[in-house]
Order: sequence, then structure tokens, then C-alpha cells
Amino acid sequence: MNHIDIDRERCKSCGLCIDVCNKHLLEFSKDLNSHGYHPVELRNPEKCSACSLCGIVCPEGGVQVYKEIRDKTR
Amino acid sequence: MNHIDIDRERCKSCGLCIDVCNKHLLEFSKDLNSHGYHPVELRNPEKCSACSLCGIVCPEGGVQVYKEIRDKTR
Amino acid sequence: MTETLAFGRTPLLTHNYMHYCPGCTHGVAHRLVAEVIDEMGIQDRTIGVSPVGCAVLAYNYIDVDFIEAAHGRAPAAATGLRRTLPPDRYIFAYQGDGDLASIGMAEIVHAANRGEKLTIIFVNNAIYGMTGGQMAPTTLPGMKTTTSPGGRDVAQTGHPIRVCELLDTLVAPVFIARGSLSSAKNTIKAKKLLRQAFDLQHQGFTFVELLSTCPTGWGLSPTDSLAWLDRNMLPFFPTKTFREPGAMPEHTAAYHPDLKVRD
Amino acid sequence: MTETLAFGRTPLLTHNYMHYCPGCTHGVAHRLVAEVIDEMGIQDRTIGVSPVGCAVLAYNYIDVDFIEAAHGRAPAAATGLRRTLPPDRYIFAYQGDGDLASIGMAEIVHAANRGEKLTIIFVNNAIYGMTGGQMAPTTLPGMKTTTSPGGRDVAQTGHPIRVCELLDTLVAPVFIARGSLSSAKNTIKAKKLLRQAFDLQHQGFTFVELLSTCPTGWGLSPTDSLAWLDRNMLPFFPTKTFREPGAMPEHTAAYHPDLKVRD
Amino acid sequence: MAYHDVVMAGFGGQGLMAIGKLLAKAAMDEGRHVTWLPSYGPEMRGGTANCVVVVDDEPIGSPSVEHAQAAIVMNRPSLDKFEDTLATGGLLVINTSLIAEPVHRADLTTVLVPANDIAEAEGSPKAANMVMLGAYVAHCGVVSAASIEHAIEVSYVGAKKAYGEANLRAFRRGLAS
Amino acid sequence: MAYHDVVMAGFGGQGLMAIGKLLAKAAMDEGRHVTWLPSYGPEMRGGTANCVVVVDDEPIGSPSVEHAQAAIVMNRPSLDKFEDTLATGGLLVINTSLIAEPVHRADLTTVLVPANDIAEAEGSPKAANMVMLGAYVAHCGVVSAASIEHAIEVSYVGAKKAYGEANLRAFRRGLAS
Amino acid sequence: MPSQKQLMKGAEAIAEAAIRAGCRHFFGYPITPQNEIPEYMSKRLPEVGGVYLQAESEVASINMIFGGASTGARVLTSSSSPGVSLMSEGASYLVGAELPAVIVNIMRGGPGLGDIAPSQSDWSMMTKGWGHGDKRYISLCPATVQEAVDMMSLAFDLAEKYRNPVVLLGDGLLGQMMEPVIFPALSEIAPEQSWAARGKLATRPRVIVRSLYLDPAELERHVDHLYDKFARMEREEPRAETWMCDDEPPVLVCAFGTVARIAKTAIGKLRGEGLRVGLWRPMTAWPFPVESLQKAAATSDRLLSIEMNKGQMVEDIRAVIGHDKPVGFWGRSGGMVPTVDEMMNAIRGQFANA
Amino acid sequence: MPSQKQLMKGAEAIAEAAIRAGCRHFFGYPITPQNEIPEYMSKRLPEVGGVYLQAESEVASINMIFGGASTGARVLTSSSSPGVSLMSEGASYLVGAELPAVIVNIMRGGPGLGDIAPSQSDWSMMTKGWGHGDKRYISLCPATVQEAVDMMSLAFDLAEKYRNPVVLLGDGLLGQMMEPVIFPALSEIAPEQSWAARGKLATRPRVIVRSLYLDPAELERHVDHLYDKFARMEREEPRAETWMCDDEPPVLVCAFGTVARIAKTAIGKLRGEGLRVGLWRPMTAWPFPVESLQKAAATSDRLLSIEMNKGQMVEDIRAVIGHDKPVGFWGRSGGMVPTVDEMMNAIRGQFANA
Ligand SMILES: Cc1ncc(C[n+]2csc(CCOP(=O)(O)OP(=O)(O)O)c2C)c(N)n1
Ligand SMILES: Cc1ncc(C[n+]2csc(CCOP(=O)(O)OP(=O)(O)O)c2C)c(N)n1
Ligand code: SF4
Ligand code: SF4
Ligand code: SF4
Ligand code: SF4
Ligand code: SF4
Ligand code: SF4
Ligand SMILES: [Mg+2]
Ligand SMILES: [Mg+2]
Repeated sequence: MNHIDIDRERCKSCGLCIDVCNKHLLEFSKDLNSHGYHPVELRNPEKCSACSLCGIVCPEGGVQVYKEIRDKTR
Repeated sequence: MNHIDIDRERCKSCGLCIDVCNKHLLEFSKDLNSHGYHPVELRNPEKCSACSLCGIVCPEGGVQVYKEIRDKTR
Repeated sequence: MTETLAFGRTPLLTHNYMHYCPGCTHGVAHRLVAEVIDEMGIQDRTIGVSPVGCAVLAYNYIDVDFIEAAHGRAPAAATGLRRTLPPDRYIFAYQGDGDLASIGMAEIVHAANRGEKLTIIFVNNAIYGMTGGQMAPTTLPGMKTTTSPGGRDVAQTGHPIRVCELLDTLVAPVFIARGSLSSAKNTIKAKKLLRQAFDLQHQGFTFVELLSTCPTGWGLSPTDSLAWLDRNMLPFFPTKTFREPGAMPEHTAAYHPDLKVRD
Repeated sequence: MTETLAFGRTPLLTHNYMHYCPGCTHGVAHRLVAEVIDEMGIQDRTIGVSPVGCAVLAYNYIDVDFIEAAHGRAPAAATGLRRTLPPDRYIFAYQGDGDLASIGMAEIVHAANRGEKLTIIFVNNAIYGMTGGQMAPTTLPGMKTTTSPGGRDVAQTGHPIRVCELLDTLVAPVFIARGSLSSAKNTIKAKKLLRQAFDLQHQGFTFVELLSTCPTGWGLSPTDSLAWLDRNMLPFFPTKTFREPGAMPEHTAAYHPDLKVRD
Repeated sequence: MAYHDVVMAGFGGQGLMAIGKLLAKAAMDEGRHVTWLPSYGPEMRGGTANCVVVVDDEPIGSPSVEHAQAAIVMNRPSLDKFEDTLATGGLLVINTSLIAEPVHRADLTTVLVPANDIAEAEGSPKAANMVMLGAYVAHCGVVSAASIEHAIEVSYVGAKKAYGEANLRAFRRGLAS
Repeated sequence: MAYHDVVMAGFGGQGLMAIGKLLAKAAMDEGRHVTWLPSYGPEMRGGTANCVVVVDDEPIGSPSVEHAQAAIVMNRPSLDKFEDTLATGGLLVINTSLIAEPVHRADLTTVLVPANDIAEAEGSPKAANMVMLGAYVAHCGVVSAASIEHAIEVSYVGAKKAYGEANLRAFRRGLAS
Repeated sequence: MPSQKQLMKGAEAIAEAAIRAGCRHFFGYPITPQNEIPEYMSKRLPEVGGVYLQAESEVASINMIFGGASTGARVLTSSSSPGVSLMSEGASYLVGAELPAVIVNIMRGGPGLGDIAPSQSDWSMMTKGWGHGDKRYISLCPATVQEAVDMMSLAFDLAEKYRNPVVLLGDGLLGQMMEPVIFPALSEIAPEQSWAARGKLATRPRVIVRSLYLDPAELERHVDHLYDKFARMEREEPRAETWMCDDEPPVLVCAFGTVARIAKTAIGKLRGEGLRVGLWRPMTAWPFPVESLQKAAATSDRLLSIEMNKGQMVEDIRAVIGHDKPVGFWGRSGGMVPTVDEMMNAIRGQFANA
Repeated sequence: MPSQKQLMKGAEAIAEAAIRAGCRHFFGYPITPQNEIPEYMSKRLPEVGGVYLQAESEVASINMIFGGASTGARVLTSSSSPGVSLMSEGASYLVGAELPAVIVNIMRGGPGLGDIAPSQSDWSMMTKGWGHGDKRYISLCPATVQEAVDMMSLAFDLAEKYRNPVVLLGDGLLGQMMEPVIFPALSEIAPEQSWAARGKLATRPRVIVRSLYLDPAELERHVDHLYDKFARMEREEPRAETWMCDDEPPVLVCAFGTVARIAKTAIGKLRGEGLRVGLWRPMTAWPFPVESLQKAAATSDRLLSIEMNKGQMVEDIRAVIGHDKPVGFWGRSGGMVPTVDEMMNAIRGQFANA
């Protein structure tokens, strides 16, 4: 399954990734991180296209995007 | 008669007026002024057209040009 | 089922937590620079020059040797590096619009004019971020800042300076381009410009302006800031490549410098 | 038989003996400025700013109130005058190419960009006259000076800076022109440019570059210097009017500054 | 109370500077000497920030303070920083909406205020700072509540009036907490 | 001659600096201590200029001099300036090609040299300065003529060799004058 | 109308005080910790018909000041340490051309970029080395926001009295803190100086504002003239405060600016402990109040200079005291503000030494 | 190969000496009376594989020096008073970032544009106030062209020893005069400093050359570290000469640079008249040679400082001597060079006073 990995401590709740994800998969967490921000979380990983846009816009370099590799022989 | 008036003490013998006078009326004097330059002198005033070119190029503002006013009734 | 890293954090970014405000695109610009250096494999040959401005701490984040220049003087300091280091080094300076276009105008014009073999990254956010949002030379007409409380009055303070256009009148530069960090698409393009500049650096002076946001100084949310940039900065600061190697400003090509005064 | 003064010495020139070298066209430029002020009848409302350069003593020769600025800072000092004096005053600064295009690059760009209501007279003789003939930013490629003994090497020091072209990228200026003092004909034209600039000064920033000679620095006779100027400077520094009121650089007209950030 | 000092600390943006100024203004209006001194980190936004207010009947010497008599802390890092430095027997007002940690020092008077919760309940989520100020004034008494209320009234005028009223309500909730 | 100083003055461009350097070089080659100090007006070209050369067997203190022991003057303003300041009994070498005025002081040894005329006659109109130097050396003897001739030879080499030879001739004409 | 008491940041109060003193023209460039001065000016000056102009740099600021002062206007610029460094050349030009102007330096930690925290480490630069050549500047050192306000009109008056630049020397603490303050009434000053370059008049000789005197003899005369003014400043302008000195305390603390007020707290507490300590505070860094110091020191056994730097004013104190009695130094640098407790310890140490 | 004796202008000799000392990079901007330095460099450096670069201003020069020094290269700039003023900020940055570099100041008359004649009026700026913050520079003051040559390699060595900028402080007289001079052999210095920014190596921690320490506690530690270096300089680097002092003369003349050599002539003549006068000459303006002065002054009754300014070094002398004995001052300013005669008169006056 595609998914993204958000560095909770780096996230500053700027919301740029939320805005750019055209699948609308990202939301602020209710919890605060130690810097006082509500880090972003991925809601429905199964819908993630691993398009990387969230990573490209994140000013904190806080997002890594993983793409599932399907076995081509299948 | 047209003529020009050269401020001997201002003249620095740069020769720009000599060069610009297309009637070739200007020459360096043999004498030095108090600054050590050979000031320019007008040789044949009768040929001067009062074109003012010598005055326009003189960096010292050292040339004044006088034009004869002929009586138009004559 | 295996997975691959589609988008990862370049190792050229250190682990330090960045001091930038939420949504500030300085962070994006940093990442792009780090990625380019990483991809070119020149980390050990690259020296950065940080500005005085919000990016003064750039050395905390980009993992190459760094020097910190006085306000506006990064092009001079970078010149000092270039003229003393072996030619294989890559040298970049990172400057804000106050740093580069205000106090540092003489230094950037002259480094460009000398054709210093540098890459200058000009992060234009139309404001003095670090000092609390004062008017910059690139502040837009009518834009409110802490020193233009009624909006920039062009009759008193003039219009924004377009640095790319200005530098494009000089003969020596080999690459001058303006990009924008206002969207993912533009960010990808901006990275290409940075890569071009670094690739061309050993041929001469290279310059990349990046239109950037300052949500804090602008008093807008990060997302609104991106939209504001697109709507208001782009019409006056068109994104394009102004100079590529071989191109020359008007009147220059026809001119054959072969004269000598005195022998 | 009576006679009339076809060409006289303007009373705006003082009686002081000028310290310039024989044939130096600084003297011509001084005279033109004095004549323009005289013809406009604004002697009592004009304040000059002298540079640091051979023309530092301009105040000894042109009979108006004067201030003497630090090297390169005449546009800033003139700004100080403009912003504190009644608006009817005429303010001009007279600067050399080292003064204006080297150390003073930031100040001239910013005064121009702010649209300061000034006339800047830029006497470009492609060399540092006063200090003994060092390379200037406007020194021509290959030209020998005391600090480019092998001729200006464009690979190391770049090409001459064309200041008119550079300033012409800014929005605010209302008049930018380049003239030459290389002949009587050009001198007459140059005076017209100066007059235009003074006439337009209360509308905004006005700038006249005058290509000028430095026989001493160039190591040529005064007459050879004029010819050298024509042959070598003109191809790179075309004489023309770059900006007139109403004209604007590309992209500017289309731009409508009506935005506000924060209310 | 002749001499009093208090430090107010939290994340940038939590409004600590503003309540410090209100306190200072109130003290000034009561005819006291007063200083207000801010301190910021390198961040323009976010990060931690604090201010110190000193009130005295005499002209004030140092506007900065090593061991404050009171502290208003609105986030965890500020608690860590200021709990240790408070003067013996000092007053510590803590925003429990954001700080779960217990206070270790036993010699302090500790006031626990769920300021964000109270402010949200009041319909003014941004006024948690005012709740804290209210609680502080209630327990410390360096100035009268009326002086603070007056300071709020004159500080938020014109377009900010509605905002001032919300602040006033939050302050009163804090006073009563 | 243990200590000697001389001032050389004239219009800028008359080559005073150059003959001062030749004297200094000759003195150095003779193993003496020497200083050479120029002085210019505001003009880049023209105006007056002078240099002072001090020669001594001891290390030299002041490179500038109030009352010189000798003067080479090549124009009128320099005569006006330096005649008065010369030390009692000093040596004054005057270029009579350009200076018609008489010398007023009776206590000086005055050497009159029509330097420009001699140089022109010699076919090197620009070498009037060398003529003056020759006359000075002949009357003063601070260095030997041979040392000056050597200095001229090594100073004008390559493309300037012909120029050096003309200078040498002019210098010798001065010596003999 | 003098205003009623207001709570105001030092930096803003300084700006308002300048306006009250008749300043209508400000040229400056942002730098922390004094941005509130230009920001306040940008808002307030247009309201009173004045001009705020953001310069492209501090080099430009000081040269705009040069131009503005040349017309006789009351002009102001402000900056902090690195920016003030950049003004060195221009400051020397102001002295040379005999132009009045006021420059505010809200000092921060150095050298180099340093930090943005309060410091007093430009004492030596401002009193001795600011720019080249033989030159001097009057420097006023307020300790409170109210004093800064009061000194602002004094600064303009002195600048005009002597036709010389005057410095208001504060630190980040003074610039950033708020205190209650009362302002004098707004005054309008018409620039009617006979030496001002405003256009050639038939009624006076032509004005040339310059610092070039190519003839060394003439320059020397000019410098002598400047030094006559400096000597007069040294006679007429030293200002200092002594505090808690009536009982001729054996230990005399010397401190200026905000450090002096912290020292007052410390001294007050030490007095509570029974230790006899007094304070001497120069209110002018230059001219250094030599006589006042001599008088205050005469009855004490030892002096201790306390500064927010590595020991700068102490050099001037030692120059005055000579070897007559010990002059100690204690300070914090790099933006560290001395605490009352550590200051008390440092002062106690003087008694231990005695 | 050490060269044979050559007749050379001071300014050119300084340039050649820098090259001999391993300097291959010069950045500078023309200004009289030191143009011969850049001019010489522009010709000579390319011959030895070095780089001459004309900067756009002195502000750019000092910042190019900053970049060049960051790579460990031996870098030089030179200027004269107004240009050196403009370098103030950058100089402070060099200290803060601990960079070695050599700056030549060939002083001219000031303040402002002043004139182009010899002067010593930047003593105070260079020793106390050059730039903001707590900082120090070693300043070497040669009196002869040969000494300037010798001090040039010392300057580079000291700069590297302490990682701090070093100033060669000359005056227009020194720069413009010709004297015979012998040069040391040409040396090549490879920039292999561990602290140099030349590209990140696996073998050492990443290099960051900076002067910003945002945490005041950290900046204070850094400044303390700088002051440890300054204290070491004060112990190890003061240099001075005493002359004609063996017979413990009652009058001690103090002079530096070219004034000291003129003073030697004057003293020599006065000795001829039977007056017992000695000379004390600091060869380092900072660190000021306190011990040497104390020693020389110990046996004299009165001191007279002679300077080409309005009295700057005399302040340092008075700080050392205190009230122990009279310290007089006599000088010329504005570019006037003291003559031997008037100097003799001034010194004679000391005997009259006695
Ligand atoms: C000589 C000097 N002047 C002023 C400053 C204060 N200062 C620091 S950053 C800055 C401007 C920052 O604006 P910009 O370059 O646009 O960078 P941004 O913060 O917007 O990225 C200023 C004026 C300084 N540090 N040094
Ligand atoms: C700060 C400073 N730097 C350098 C100088 C020395 N200087 C005087 S004039 C000049 C350049 C003159 O050249 P330019 O402006 O072209 O005028 P020109 O003499 O050719 O007319 C320089 C570098 C100075 N006076 N001040
Ligand atoms: S990778 Fe694309 S789809 Fe997945 S969360 Fe990020 S932006 Fe959304
Ligand atoms: S873009 Fe980055 S910092 Fe911003 S909300 Fe998303 S993860 Fe957080
Ligand atoms: S006015 Fe014309 S014709 Fe007469 S001398 Fe001058 S240039 Fe020649
Ligand atoms: S142009 Fe003027 S200065 Fe030149 S030679 Fe003619 S008169 Fe003389
Ligand atoms: S102030 Fe502006 S530029 Fe600076 S970090 Fe914040 S958002 Fe970015
Ligand atoms: S040096 Fe050149 S510019 Fe200066 S006066 Fe001489 S010729 Fe004119
Ligand atoms: Mg910016
Ligand atoms: Mg020029």
C-alpha cells in the first residue's frame, strides 16, 4: 500500500500539504507536538497515489512518500 | 570684424579649439602663460566666421566669440 | 509486497529543526538546493554562503561547508571564496530580497558583471522577514508592511526592483532565471533552474530568483500566501529564463573589444 | 560697425582657474551645466552635489549652493536634500564612473528606483581619473589602465557596465539619456539632454550620461582622446534617449498595482 | 505590595506579550512604576517567547529578573524553564489545557487553569491568555481587576471592540476560576 | 658629504620626479642612505610638483625638509616658493629657459642653466630635466657623475634604451655647462 | 501640550520624542533591536507633515542625513551596532562638514553579526573610533525611557549648538522595554540656518558644505577650529549623576545606561545589608564627565566599573583615576544582561578586596 | 633568494613584501595615497600565479577578504582613512569569525574627505573603535620602508597565529617615499588550515565560518574566547623601541611611525645642543607596549607625545603613566608634516617647563 511518513516533530501545521493533496487525505492531528503544533496525519492511506505533491510542498522536508511496487509478473 | 577672445591665463594648450576650427585660424603662442602653457592665439581674424565651435569645445570656458553685426540697410 | 521511496528527505539536509515560520517557503528552497547538490554528487566540493536575513542559519540545515557573510555582502564574500579556492569547487550564495536588492545591490551587480563563477539563489519574498516585515525593494505597490503602513506608495518609494531584468543588461552572466515556489508544479520547475545554474556555474555567473512567501510578514496563512504570490507577484515578476549561455544583451554582440590604450 | 557676443562665458561659471588637465572634458560638462542653470534662471533655487572624483571641486566652478558627498553617495546625499527642501528647488548631482558605477552602484539604482526628483549627471570617462588612472567599471575591454596593465581582461573582470541600460529596467525614472562630449556637434546635443533633464526634474528621476575623455588617464593627447572616444566608446555606449516621460519598461504597463496585504 | 515581578511565557502567538502589556498599563494607571520587557527566540513565529513585568512604588532598577515572584506559563517548555527559577514561595499559574506535567516544587503556590478549554467554552478560543491573566490577578492582587478591565477597554477600541469584549469575558472567567 | 638634501621643483610633466629618483638611485648605489619624497598639487597634470631627496651616511630621519641645502627649480612659481626657504649658503640651480627673473638672495650659490635651450639644441627637447641634473651634480658633488650615468643606463632599458641615451647626452651637457 | 503619561516601548518613545523635538525627517534602515523606531516613524511622520524614508542601507542613511542636515533640517537616523559600523565614514564626514544630526545606536551583542540581545559594547567605537580622522561626537546615554525622551531634544539642540553630530547611545534593553513616559509638547523648528545649502541668496555668501581642504595648512586650521568646538563641549557638556554617595562610600560603582539602573537595585539591596556603596553614572559617554568622576571618586577607596561588555568605559575611568586607587571591572558580554544577584556578588567582592 | 637592495616606494615595497610573505590574493579599491599598492599588485600578482581583483568598494574589499580568508588563503587589502572607515563592519566580522587577514591603512588627513597628505589620525579608530562590539586588532606601525617590509610577513604570521585580522598602520609619508630596501625570499604558503571552508571532508567536522551566536550565553563564551586571545596578544605581541635612553634622559619623546624618525633627527640635533632627550616608539599601536613604556618612562621626568594628529596616542600614554608625571602633547594635523625645527622647539619647551 502506498503511504507517506510525516515527521510529527517537524510538522508546523502549515497546511500546505493538506491543500495540495487532491485526494484530500491529510488532516491536522488533535494532538500537539512538542513545539506546539498539530501535526498533519494521513487519513486513508489506501487512497494515496504516492504522487509526492505533499512532499514537494512541505517546507520542513517532513514528508516521505512510499510507493508500493507491484510484482510485474503477476 | 568677427573675432574671438582667448583667456590667455586659462588656456592649457589642449589644442581642441585648433582642431575644431575648420578655417585653421588658431595656433599656439610661443610664449608661456604663468601656468606653463602656450596659450592659443587667433591668427587671421578676418577669416573667422564666428562659428563658435572653438568656444563650444574649450574645456576652460576660455574662448568668447564676437560676431560683427553688419548694418542690414547697407 | 515491497515498496520504494517515491519522495525522500535528501541526506544533504541536516537533522536540525528549522526555525522558519509555518509554511515559509525558505524551507522549500533549502530542500531544493540540498537535493541538487546531492544529485550532482558535489557535497564535498560545495561551499555555501548564507545571508543576513531569515536564512542566516541556512548552514544549520544544508550539510556543506558554509560561511556567513555580512548583510548584503554575500556576493563579495563568495567572490573571495571563488578567487582563492581551486576551480573545481561549487560556490553558491543564498540571499533574500533585502539582503540582495537593497543593501547588497552594488555587490550583486558587480559580481554579476565580473562574471564570477557562482550560483546566486535569490529568495524574493517581497519583504524583510527576519526583522519583522519591513518594506523591501521588491515590495509590491500598495502592499502594507511595517514601514509602509499605508501600503507602498510608489510616488514616494518607487516600484519593485526586478533584479533579473536589471542583471540581464550585463554582458557576463551565463544564466539568469526566475522561478516560483507557489505550487508543487512551480517548485519542480524551480529545482530544474537551480540544477541548470549549478551545471553552468563553472562557465560563469548564474542567478536564480525564486519567488517565495513570507506568511508572517504578509499577515496571511501559508496557503493564502501561495495564492497571493501567484496572483500578485507573478504579473510583475514574470517567471522565465532571461539569459542562457551564448545569449547577450543588445549592442554587445556587434562590439569587438580589441582596442588598446597606450602600448 | 558693432559686434555681438556669439559665444560667451556664462556668469554661472566662477572666475576660479580649473584644476583639470589640459583637454579634459569635465570642463565642458561643467560649462554646459552652468549654461543650462543660467538659461533656466534657477541659480537661486539650484543646489549641486559634487562627487569624489576629479570633479570634487565642481563647487569651485559652478556658482550655485553646493554640498560635497562622500565617494559614491551623491544620490543619497541628493535624496537628503530633495526630501528636506521645498519642492521648487532644482537638485543635481555630478558623478564620475568610479563614483557612480562602482562604489555608488546601490545608491544610484535606489535613487532611480525611488524616482527621486533629481538630475544626475554621469560623466563617464571609462577610468578613475582622480586617483591616477585605475580601471573603472566602464573601462573598455582590453583597455590598459594602472590596475589593468595588460588591458582589461573580460574573463577576469567582466565587461563595461552600461548604466543607462541598467537603470532603464526600473519603472520610476522619467528621463534617461546618453550623450557624448567628443565633438562640438555632440556637445551641443549633450546640452539639450541636460536641459531636458532639468526641465523634467520635478516630474521624477532624470539621468544624463556624458561620454567624456580623460587624456591623462588614457595616455593620449586631448585631440586623440576625442577620436578615441568616438571610435571605441560609442559602439558599446550608444548615445540615445532611453527613457522619456510616459514610457515604461516591459511588463510594467500591464501591471495594475492595486493590491493590499492585510487591511 | 511594594515590589512585584512576574514572567509570562509560552509559544509565540499565545498572546503573552499582550497580557503583559495589559498588566503594565493597569499598574501605570494605578500610579505605580512599571516596566515591561519582552524576550524572543530566533523564530519570527512559533518558538517560545516571554515577557517580564515589574511593578514597584519606587523607580525600577532592573527590568529583567532572575527569580521572578510569579509566573504565567502557557506551554510545557516554559514550565520546564521557569519552574526552577521562580522565587521561593512564588506564584505559578499553569495552563493545564496544554501542560499535563505535574509541578515538582512544593514551595510554590500553584494555580491550575485549563485556559484553552475555558476560552473555547466561552466561544473565544484565542483568549486563553486573558483567562490566565484573570487567574493570575485573582491570586496575586498586584493590581485590581478593575484596572485590568479598564486597560482592556481602552486597548481594544474601534474595529477591535468586539475582540476586546470577548477578552473581557475571558478575563473575568479567569478571575473567577 | 655626510648629509645632503635637495628639492627639485617645477611644472608637473617637466620630469622632476624622474631626476630625483636617478639621484636617489645613484646615492644608494654608492652605499649611502637615501630617501625620495614627492609632493603634488590637486592637479593630475600640470600644476606644480616637487620632490625632495635626502642623502646621508646615517639612517635618515625626516624625508621632508624645511630649509633645503640645494634646489633645482624649473619654473617661476617654484623659484618664488623655494628661493626663500633655501638654507643659508645653499645651491640654487635655475632653468633660465623658462625663468627670466633674477635671484634676490645673495648668500646662495646660483647656477643658471638654459636647460630647455640646451636640450633642444641636443635634439632631445624633453631632456631639459637631465640637463638640470647634470648642472646640479657638477656643482654639488653629492654623488659622482658616474653613478648617475649608471643609474640612467639601468633605468632606461629595452624599448626605452634610445631615450636613455638621449638622457645621458643631455645629462653630460648639463655636467659640462 | 505636554502629553499625559503613556506606556511605551523605549524605541517608540525615542521616535516620538524626536518628532516632539522638531524632527520631521527620518532616514533609516531596519535592524533589530530598534526596528520600532523606523516603524513608528513610517506611521507617525506623515501625520505631522514629515518624511519617513527607508534607505537602501545604513551607508545610504548616513549620507541622506548628510544631505538633509545640509539644508538645516533636524534629521535623524537610527540603527544598531553593525549598521552603525557602516555609518563610520559618513559620520566622519558630518563632523568634517560641521553638520548637525542625531544618530541613535541601540546596541546589540557583537562583534560581527553577534546576536540581537542588549549590549554596551560600542562604547569605544562611539567615544573614540567612529570613523577616521580627528573627530568627536557627543554621546548621550539614557538609563530610562523617560530620560531617553528628555535627551532627544537635548541631542538636537546640542547638534545645532555645535554643528556636530550627536549620538543617543542606548542598548537593546532600553529599546525593547516599555515604561510610562511623558512627552514635551510638539515643536516646529524652521530650518533657517545661515550655513544651510538651500539655494544661493543675494543676502549671504554662497554655501558650500564640504569636508575637503586640499591644502594641508587649511585642513589643519579647519581641524583646529573643530577642536575648539570639542574643547568647548568638554567644558560645557559633560553630564553625570551620583547616587547614594552622600556618606562617602568606600566603594564607588560606575555604570551607564540601563546597567546603571540595575546597579541601583543591587546597591539598594547591598545598602540593606549595611554595605556602603555609591553609584556614579555618566550621562554623556563623550565628553566623559571627568570632573564629576574625580569628585565622586575623591572620597572612595576603590571603583568598580560594571558594563555590558568586556570592559570599555573602565579604560576611560582608569585614565581619569590613574594609579591613585584601584579601578576594578566586572561585566557580562555577548548580550547577557547582568542580574542583580551577580552584580551584588561582584560588588561584595570589592569589600573583600579592601 | 633574498633580493639585493632596491630603491622603492613604501607602498610598492609593502605590496612586494606581502607577496614575499606568501600572499597571493589581493582585493582592494583605489584611494590616494596608497594606489601604488593595488597598482603594483595588479601587475605583479599574475606573474606569481596570484590574483589581483579590484573590488567595487572598500565594503566589498573587506568582505572579499572575509571570503578569501575563510579558505585559509593569505589575503590582503589596503586602503586609506575614509576607505578604512567603510571597512568597519567587515573588520568586526573578521574578528567575530576568527579569520586571519591583513589590512593596510596608509593614513591621510581627516575627518571626512580631508586631504591626501600624510596623517596619523586613525590611531584611535584602529586601536579602539574600528567597528562594533568587543574586538581587537593587532596594529603594526613601521617607521621606515624596510621596517614596513619586515612587518608584512610578521603581520601574516600573527594573523594566522591568532586567527585575527592584523593592521599595518602607515601614513602617507611612508606610502609615498622611496627608500632602499631588501626583501626576504619569496615564500609559498599552502592554505591547509583545519578551520578553512574548502569543501566538506570526511576527515574533519563540517566547517561553518560565522560570527552569529544567537544565544547570548553562547556569544558570551565566544567573546570570552576572543578575549583570551587578546590577553595573549597583550602578553606576547607588544613591540617597541627605545632610543637615546641609556643616560636616563629627563625628557622622553613618544612618537610612532614616520613621526618617530623625524623625531630622531630632532633629538639628534638637540643632543648636539646638549639637551638630554630620548625617544620611545611603539611598533605596535595595539597591543600598546605598556611595559616598555613604563620602563622607559621610569627614569624620565616628563613625556612628550608627538603625533600627526590632534593627540590620540597621548591618551594611551596618559592611561599608562597616570598622574605620576606630566605627559605633554605636541602635533600637527590635517596632513601637515612636522618639521625638525618646530619639533625641536616643542621638545625644548619641555625643558623650559621643567
Ligand atoms: C548591516 C546590517 N543592517 C541591517 C541588519 C538587519 N537585518 C537583518 S536581516 C535584514 C533583512 C532581511 O530581509 P531579506 O533579505 O529580504 O530576508 P528575509 O528575512 O526576508 O528572508 C535586515 C535589514 C543587519 N543584520 N546588518
Ligand atoms: C571611500 C573612498 N574610497 C576611495 C576614494 C578614492 N577615490 C577618489 S576619486 C576616486 C575615483 C574617481 O573616479 P571617477 O568617479 O570615475 O571620477 P573621475 O576622476 O574619473 O572623474 C576614488 C576611488 C575615496 N576618496 N573615498
Ligand atoms: S502522496 Fe499525493 S496522494 Fe498521497 S498524501 Fe501525498 S499528496 Fe496526497
Ligand atoms: S506541509 Fe509539512 S509542515 Fe506543513 S502541514 Fe504538511 S507536513 Fe506539516
Ligand atoms: S569662431 Fe569658428 S572660425 Fe572663428 S576661430 Fe573659432 S572655430 Fe575658427
Ligand atoms: S580649447 Fe581652450 S584651453 Fe584648449 S587650447 Fe583652445 S583655448 Fe586653450
Ligand atoms: S518571517 Fe517570513 S521569511 Fe522569515 S521565516 Fe517567517 S515566514 Fe519565513
Ligand atoms: S585625470 Fe582625467 S578626468 Fe581627471 S582632470 Fe585629468 S584628464 Fe580630467
Ligand atoms: Mg525578504
Ligand atoms: Mg572616471
